[in-house]
Amino acid sequence: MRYSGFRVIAEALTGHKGWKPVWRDPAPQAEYDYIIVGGGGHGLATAYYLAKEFGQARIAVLEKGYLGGGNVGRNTTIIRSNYLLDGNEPFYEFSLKLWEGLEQDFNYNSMVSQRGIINLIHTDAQRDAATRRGNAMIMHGADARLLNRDEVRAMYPWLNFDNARFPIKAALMQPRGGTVRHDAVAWGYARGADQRGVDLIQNCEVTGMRIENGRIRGVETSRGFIGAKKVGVAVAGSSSKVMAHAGMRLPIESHVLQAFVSEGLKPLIDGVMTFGAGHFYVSQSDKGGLVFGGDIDGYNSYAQRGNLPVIEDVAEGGMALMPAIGRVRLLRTWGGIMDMSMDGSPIIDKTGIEGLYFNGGWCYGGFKATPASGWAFAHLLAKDEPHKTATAYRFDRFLKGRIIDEKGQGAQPNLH
Amino acid sequence: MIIHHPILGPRDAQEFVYLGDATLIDRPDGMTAGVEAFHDYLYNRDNPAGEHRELWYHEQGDRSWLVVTRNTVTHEITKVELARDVARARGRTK
Amino acid sequence: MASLQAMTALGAHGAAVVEIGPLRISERLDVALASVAARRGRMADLAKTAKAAGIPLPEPARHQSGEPYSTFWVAPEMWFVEAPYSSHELIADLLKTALGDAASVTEQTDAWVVFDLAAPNLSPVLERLCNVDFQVVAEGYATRTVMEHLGVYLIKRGPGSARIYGPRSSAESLLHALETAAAAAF
Amino acid sequence: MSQSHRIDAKLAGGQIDRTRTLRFTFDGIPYQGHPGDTLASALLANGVRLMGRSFKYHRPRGPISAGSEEPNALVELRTGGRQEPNTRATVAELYDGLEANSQNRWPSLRFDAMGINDKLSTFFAAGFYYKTFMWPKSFWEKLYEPIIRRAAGLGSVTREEDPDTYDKGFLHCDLLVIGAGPAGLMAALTAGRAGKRVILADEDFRMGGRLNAETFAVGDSQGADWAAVSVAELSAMPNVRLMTRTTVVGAFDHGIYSAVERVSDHLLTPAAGKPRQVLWRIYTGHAILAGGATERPIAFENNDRPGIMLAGALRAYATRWGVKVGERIAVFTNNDDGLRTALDLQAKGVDVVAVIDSREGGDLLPGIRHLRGAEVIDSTGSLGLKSITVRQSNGRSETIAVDALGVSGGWNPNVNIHSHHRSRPVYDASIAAFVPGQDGPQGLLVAGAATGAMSTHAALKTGRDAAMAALGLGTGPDLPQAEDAPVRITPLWHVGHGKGRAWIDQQNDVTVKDVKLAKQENFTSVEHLKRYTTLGMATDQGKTGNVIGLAIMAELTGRSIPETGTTIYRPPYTPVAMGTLAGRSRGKEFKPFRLTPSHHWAKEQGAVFVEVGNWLRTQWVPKAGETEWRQSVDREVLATRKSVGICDVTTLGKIDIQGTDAGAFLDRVYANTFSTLPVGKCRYGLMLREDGIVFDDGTTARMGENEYVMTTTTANAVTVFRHLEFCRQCLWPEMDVQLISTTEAWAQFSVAGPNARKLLQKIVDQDISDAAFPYMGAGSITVCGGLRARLFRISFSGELAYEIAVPTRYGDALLREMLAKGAEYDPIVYGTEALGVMRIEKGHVAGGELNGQSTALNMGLGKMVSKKKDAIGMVLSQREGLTEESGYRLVGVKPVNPEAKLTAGSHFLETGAAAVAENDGGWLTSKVYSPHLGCDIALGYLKGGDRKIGQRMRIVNLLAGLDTEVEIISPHMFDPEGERLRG
Repeated sequence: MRYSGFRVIAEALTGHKGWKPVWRDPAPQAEYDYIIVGGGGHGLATAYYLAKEFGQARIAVLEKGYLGGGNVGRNTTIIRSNYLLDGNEPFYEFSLKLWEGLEQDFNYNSMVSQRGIINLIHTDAQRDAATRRGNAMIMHGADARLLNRDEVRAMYPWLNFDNARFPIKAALMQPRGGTVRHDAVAWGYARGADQRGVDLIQNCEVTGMRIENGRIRGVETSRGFIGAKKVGVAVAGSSSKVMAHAGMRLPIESHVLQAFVSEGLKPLIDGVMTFGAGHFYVSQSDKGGLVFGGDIDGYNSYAQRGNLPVIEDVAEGGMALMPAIGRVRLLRTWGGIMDMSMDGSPIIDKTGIEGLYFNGGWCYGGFKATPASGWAFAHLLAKDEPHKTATAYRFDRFLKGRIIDEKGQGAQPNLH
Repeated sequence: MIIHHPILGPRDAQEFVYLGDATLIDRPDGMTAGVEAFHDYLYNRDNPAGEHRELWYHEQGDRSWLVVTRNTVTHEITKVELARDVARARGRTK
Repeated sequence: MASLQAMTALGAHGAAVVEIGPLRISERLDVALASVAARRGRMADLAKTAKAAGIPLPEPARHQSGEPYSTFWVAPEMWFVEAPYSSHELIADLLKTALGDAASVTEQTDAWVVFDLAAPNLSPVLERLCNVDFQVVAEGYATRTVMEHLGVYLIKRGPGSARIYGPRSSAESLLHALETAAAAAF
Repeated sequence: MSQSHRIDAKLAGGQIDRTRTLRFTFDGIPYQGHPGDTLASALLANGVRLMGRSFKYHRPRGPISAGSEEPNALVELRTGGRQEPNTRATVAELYDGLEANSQNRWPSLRFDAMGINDKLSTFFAAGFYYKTFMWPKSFWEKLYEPIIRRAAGLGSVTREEDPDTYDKGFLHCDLLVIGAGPAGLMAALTAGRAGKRVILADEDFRMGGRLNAETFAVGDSQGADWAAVSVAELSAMPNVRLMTRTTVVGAFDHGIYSAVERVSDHLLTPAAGKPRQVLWRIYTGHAILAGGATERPIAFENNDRPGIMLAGALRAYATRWGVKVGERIAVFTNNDDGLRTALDLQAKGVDVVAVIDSREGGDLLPGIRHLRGAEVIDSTGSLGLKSITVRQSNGRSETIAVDALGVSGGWNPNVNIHSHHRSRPVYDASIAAFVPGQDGPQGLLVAGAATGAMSTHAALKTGRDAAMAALGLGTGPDLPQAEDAPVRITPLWHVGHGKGRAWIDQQNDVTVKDVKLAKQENFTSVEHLKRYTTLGMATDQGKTGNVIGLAIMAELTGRSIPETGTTIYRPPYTPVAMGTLAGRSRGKEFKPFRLTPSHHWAKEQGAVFVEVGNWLRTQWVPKAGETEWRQSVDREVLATRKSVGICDVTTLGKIDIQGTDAGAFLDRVYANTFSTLPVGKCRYGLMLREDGIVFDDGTTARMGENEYVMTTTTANAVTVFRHLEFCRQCLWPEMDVQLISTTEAWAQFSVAGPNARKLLQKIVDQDISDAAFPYMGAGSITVCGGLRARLFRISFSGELAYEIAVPTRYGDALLREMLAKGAEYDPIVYGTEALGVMRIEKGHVAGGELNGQSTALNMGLGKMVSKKKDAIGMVLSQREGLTEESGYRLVGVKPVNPEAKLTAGSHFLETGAAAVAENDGGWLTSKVYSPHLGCDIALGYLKGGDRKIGQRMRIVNLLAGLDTEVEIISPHMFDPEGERLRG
């Protein structure tokens, strides 16, 4: 069924009787050509593009819980392509371009809203780094602007300009950055994949992998063995657990990242903003809540919850930047598990096991990467070749010293 | 979180800086081991969901490096040792 | 001995004294300080020479007073030794001579600003500043802790008496934190 | 008509002080109330039922509760910088002069233009926006979303800074008791009498919990009086801390809880020096959750009109506040507790016209019209309830005129805090509600109604028993006599009838229809239900609505309620002000300042300061007549190179390294060798991370056989020290090495320029001629007639230069002394800008080059990495990706046209090459104006740069539209042979 304004009106006038399920609940078949492990954003996008762009059939997505229950449903909804390094920027720009046509492509309004993102600058060194980055972005075909203090002030006059410990000096802006209604991304991809015959199988946890003479044969699940020619794993937050079924150790640590939303407020912040002198980034949802976050808690964790020090640290950053929100109330906090890679950049690659493919290590970057990650992973699965924007995301880059370290923090995941 | 420091007793985890898996103690010898050994040492992790031995530094305390055994699912801490003792026990010398 | 005039951590030429309600904050300029760390495997030797020189080496998290030397534990086999500045400005040299090659000694006097806190009950102000159960810990308890993002040493000298060693360069920020906490507490 | 709805004191005195009057305004209209009132109780006392509008349909709303679960009665409290949005009128404590305004309405609360949404509601079904607004593509940001954003949101935020302050603190106890109702009080009494350290916290401004809202007895006194006596006993115990107005909002690992104390919210403004609120981190041995239970409504059509309330709330307003919400009141219930409401109200002279009891059979209440097997199916009254339609057991409908209706669908235990570690509540059919499950937070017990034990006796008993269990007490106090009525309930979640809307989540306007649509579209998991319909995502977090929603979903899917499951509560329990979480870390106090020894001198001179981490460093020192910063910086550079300049370098990290293995240790942590360094000499050291990337650099001096002093960059002082401790304790524990930071113990100045030695010789007591103190010499000296000091002959500027250090307290005086004694050489003090100019002229790497992404090879320092020894980073620095000839190399850059300007961060391009990534040659890391070369100069990382010296290229800054022809030169742009610094 196709969604449209006319359909909404027609259904409204006939008591909404005609709306169909957005996806089926099929029973798993004995075998598929492709099994995608993980029914989060990346897994659903991979299945969608495999079916739509690469003409593949007999595809299943196995999700241990409910569709979109992973990080796609627990993030701060920001999209951007303001990366520095050659290994990253083409990929994230590809992703942003896919976002720009996504809703029309899968006929679901996920509220892709390009209201702009600014990274605030507080020191000359930050300005130099932003200049380097902004130029790299433009050279890769993205958009970037350097705003001076007055331009930032004109945008948000109520930020702390006059009593700041670390004064705002400028900002790097990407006008095409913005936010997306995160759940709707998962639902849109799920609906699109389902319509193209992909079996979306919920409450189906992968408990093992059947590997014979170095080749994948299928996966053991809580709903029995399911055969497959190729298996793609996209399970942010569980990468090490799932790949351990194939005997692999990964250059990844799992950490908890907390996110926060305030009570609903009349419009205050139009775009997305990141504080450059503390750990705080913020936007305002269409419902009116301030959606914000900061650093990961910093220790290995699979508990989808965080601790108080980071909550305080984020609030301190928020108040230092926006002294007017002292009486705005934090409504809810939650935690997502980030698979933090050793250089802060992701992996989309084959493995030592024929027919087994891996997609993970997204650190904070997972949500904005969803469309390109799905496309590039589908490309790798279908063609056994990396997509041209994802050639750097290899396992062996650590061995060869071709690390993609945007922050320059080295092999310490909790610093990326 | 609360870390029961072997010398100082219960201390708030806020006083500590986290490094990562305690296998970082097992640094290969640079004169004999090559790139592969160092690559595995520095980059690859078990990253278990469950018991994890990890390094914490008491920066706002007595500057001891500790090896903390903590469950990454429940955050329960079952053992805390001085990293120096662990390193010695693993035969690290000059 | 030197012709130069000393400046305090607060940028003055005399010790600061601040009173907020029942609390009295006194800056101390008359404390010489040095770190003493046992060389590896030389703890027994150090204990001997320290005893001979009348330098206490208290247990972890403890401060022990003496004449002229008082000491508090800062790290495994490492202590901070206090002495009167007037007589022990060269405290590091004096300790090196006294302790020989069993210890590594480093002057710390000017790395810190020292505030003595006095009030009938210090808990109401300290509970707003640091995660130390001041009411419960024993006299002579010495610990490193954090106050408003600053790493400090806190020594309990009595239910209403404490000494704080704070980073010298942040003396003004630390004093400000003590003052605002006191105003809120009392 | 002032307080027209206050019940006669003789019938219901309530816990208000009727002898005192408080004045307040709502939407500008003046009203009166009494101490002990909340804003809601005072407004109801004045006959005001309409207090807000709903989020989506802008339906007129009044309070449904008397507590923090309130979804409807949200107001903007206070004005100016203190204006706070979304404050619950039901918990806002009344004070004299209180100003409140309604929100999310225009032009007025009674007439709200957005009320049109209610008429169009059929078009606004759950998730409708996911299905439209997609064409034309560009209209989303331009048209649809701006309209949606303007309409959305609840209260509005001030743009002014919050004038109030906030504190944080730490508390410690053996037992934290959360909630001071009968269970909490009994737990606190048990622990307190046993001498344990107890903290008893309650969100209310009066302890007692439901006892304050009930009429039955505890022991031989009224429940509220028993509570008051118990509180009095507890307050006399030195080991017990009573915290009213304190909400425990979060449970964290290992017995740590966060609590918000509202110190001043019941005052017009906080007292001088006092915070508005305090965030307490409470460190507990054990905790007991005695948070009671929250009543839930029954969904029926138009069940959201002002005047329709939870039955227990009607009872609370009458008993605690002496307020009758209406003149003619009915009660709709599926359980016995609803009957208690009817009886209590009747006893207070309120006209209870009917009790609509959905349960068949059973006894009838005496003296009240008690309809069994009946249901309320609809209501009328746009701005306030006028009548209800009742369907009786015989199927006949009847309209009853009432202006207030109490609804009781049963009580939900407040499991919230118990779920903060993701423990799932379990369904207890006997009370038709979820109770705490297993694996709650370590050390947290639950007591009273929060466990589903709903009677007063059960509350007292479980409270005592929990305290005994938590603290391992053998005995506890005897329990006072109290009612022990069983829970009698027949679940009824919604009244199935007709086409109208029956509300589940009143704030977000989620109705039974929306749940049905979610089911129809296969959003059947509770998480999908929540996310698709927004059920439970409003400011009340679904405290009254969630269970109804999932019960209806269970009904629709044919699954049981346990199978359907529930979403879990997340912190905080109730919303927390951002200011409270930030505490004092705001404005200039966001981070502490670090001041250099020369700060006060520089301030006298009107120096300009710059933030370097937490340090404030002198950036330049303007002289009279200098109007533009470059004038000052150029002068400082020229004067230094011509004669002598002084710069405060105290911020560089200093680490004292001693022990018989100190030299060998340094060989391991530095890429180059230090064990061979003679005593009395210093050497430049390069420190790598294990991954082979440059970590830090600095000079390290050997002060004695077993004693070195290491300097680090300002930025890395802390991380280098941490790293050295890691190496010392974890990698090579058998080495004899001791470390201590001395960064702040010494005031250190760089003295640079041709006359540096001449000036210093006037300060230093001993001979520092080139012979006596050669290049790279280091040692302890004395100055000014005996003051201990340290001297290092090192240069960052390329000049003959020294760094001299004295005990910090003498730093200010030493600077003044050097300026005075050296006056004949016209010494100047230079700041970080001139420092940068001179180091870049000289080609020394610093911040821009030490970016955590560059190797020694990139910096042209590849030879410093010794392969003859095992040092951190040596092996991995040899990986192929880090050693390519075509990799980045440090180069110097100057514009072909000396007038042309360069910008750091610009990228290299070959002449004629298009500005696209494939042609990107690298970037400028640092740029300054060199007064000596008379043009901008820069350092940069250029691919294969070492082979491009002398070539011409372009550097482009696409952000500024700059495209400049430059010459690639050696990074050593000034005195490359280094004659000056050896002079």
